[in-house]
Amino acid sequence: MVSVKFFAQLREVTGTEGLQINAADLNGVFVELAKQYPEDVIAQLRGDNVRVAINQELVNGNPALVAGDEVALLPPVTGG
Amino acid sequence: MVSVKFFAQLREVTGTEGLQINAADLNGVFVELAKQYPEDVIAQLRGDNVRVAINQELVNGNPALVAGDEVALLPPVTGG
Amino acid sequence: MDSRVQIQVAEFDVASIYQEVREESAGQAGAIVTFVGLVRDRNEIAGDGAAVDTLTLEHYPGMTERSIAVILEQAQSRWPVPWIRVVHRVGELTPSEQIVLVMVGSAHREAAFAAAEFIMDYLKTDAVLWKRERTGLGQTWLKSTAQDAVRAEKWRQPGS
Amino acid sequence: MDSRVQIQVAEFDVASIYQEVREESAGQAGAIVTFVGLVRDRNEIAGDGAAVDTLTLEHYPGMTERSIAVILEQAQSRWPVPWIRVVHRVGELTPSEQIVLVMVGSAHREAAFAAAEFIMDYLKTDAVLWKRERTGLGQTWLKSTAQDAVRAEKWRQPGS
Repeated sequence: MVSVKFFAQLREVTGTEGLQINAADLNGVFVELAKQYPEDVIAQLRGDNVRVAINQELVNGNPALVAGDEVALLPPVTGG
Repeated sequence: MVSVKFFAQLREVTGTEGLQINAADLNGVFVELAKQYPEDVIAQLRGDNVRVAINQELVNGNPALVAGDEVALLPPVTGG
Repeated sequence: MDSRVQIQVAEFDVASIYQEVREESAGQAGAIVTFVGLVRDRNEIAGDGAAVDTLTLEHYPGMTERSIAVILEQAQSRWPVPWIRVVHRVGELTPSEQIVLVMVGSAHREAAFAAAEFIMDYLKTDAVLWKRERTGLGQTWLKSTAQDAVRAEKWRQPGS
Repeated sequence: MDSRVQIQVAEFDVASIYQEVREESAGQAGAIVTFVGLVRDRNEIAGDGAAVDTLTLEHYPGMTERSIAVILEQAQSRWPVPWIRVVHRVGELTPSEQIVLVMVGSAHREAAFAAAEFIMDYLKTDAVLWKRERTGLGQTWLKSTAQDAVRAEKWRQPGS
């Protein structure tokens, strides 16, 4: 199991701060999410402007996951 | 009579914050001052980097003066 | 080197942070620059000019602090700015409330100003934070603007 | 437009000035930039690296205030910075004491930063003030540096 976290508008469209799923890599996370959310939500989760962090480090591509990893989907940030 | 004011290093070399003298124009002020101070002091008062204000407005050249005018000799400024 | 990042719901007190930096840097700092960002009552970013009811800030505990710490390290590698404080609030804020404080102490003013502005520019584009603005017309998640991106990019040019 | 210049011997309280600007600008200012200049304990300007005992500031009552007011008018004609405070101390100061405060409030951070820096640059070159530094090696009347002149001149270039 890995935990998936949603922030800001992604938290709103999924209606949750996060969930636990079984996935061996990042693509597997999206396969599992596609079983639980409609297409328009998945489109937002996979948006070009969404960055992915694993254990709080930004990643690209399709990294492998191990049990206990934290996968976060980050929509565009702004502070200040 | 006009009043002449000295600031900073000019106050130190003249040993006074100011004095009253009779002068009809700015050149007249320096003529009077030359009677009271040695040449090296006058050289400092007339230094290229000394600006002159009359009634708190910067002036150039040899403006005429009227009784009660305040002539200030301003060495290089810096604040902040 | 001393720099601290704090993310908090609670209001912050500019005076006590200033006092702390002043004491730590006493005799060495010739300049302390403080930036405070506040909630405005008009929405110009979202573009509709509506009155702002609330600004809600969200963060990712741990990652947010680190994303800001990276910005401060970059600032300290560019300028001699030994004293830095950043306090960023999260949660729901209303107009005129304080959002963020950036305080920078340096021997000289040029470095203090440049670093404070650099930090603010990168807080807009790189800090892991989200902002939702609510007005009478609805709510919007804000994005850093094109101008923010230009300003952040400028620091990467030679000579900046 | 609201801008105030104060020349005083007394210490100033950053917190109360900030509170005042914050209240006046509530809901309208998105950014308040504060610069405080402090007496450093090392003399680098005079160049001998000696420990500073005192810094003595002298002014020309009336003309000094006006020379600073002119700088603030220039700043307000260049940037939308409705709220400005300048407090400049005179008299004898010792290391770590506050010399000058410049506070600028604006809707946006770019204007607040630019105006604060502009004002500081011109306080160095144009404000009618004199500074005497006393160290173990003697005393010197300070001048604005060549670098100060370059910085002030930069604001006159197109695009600055």
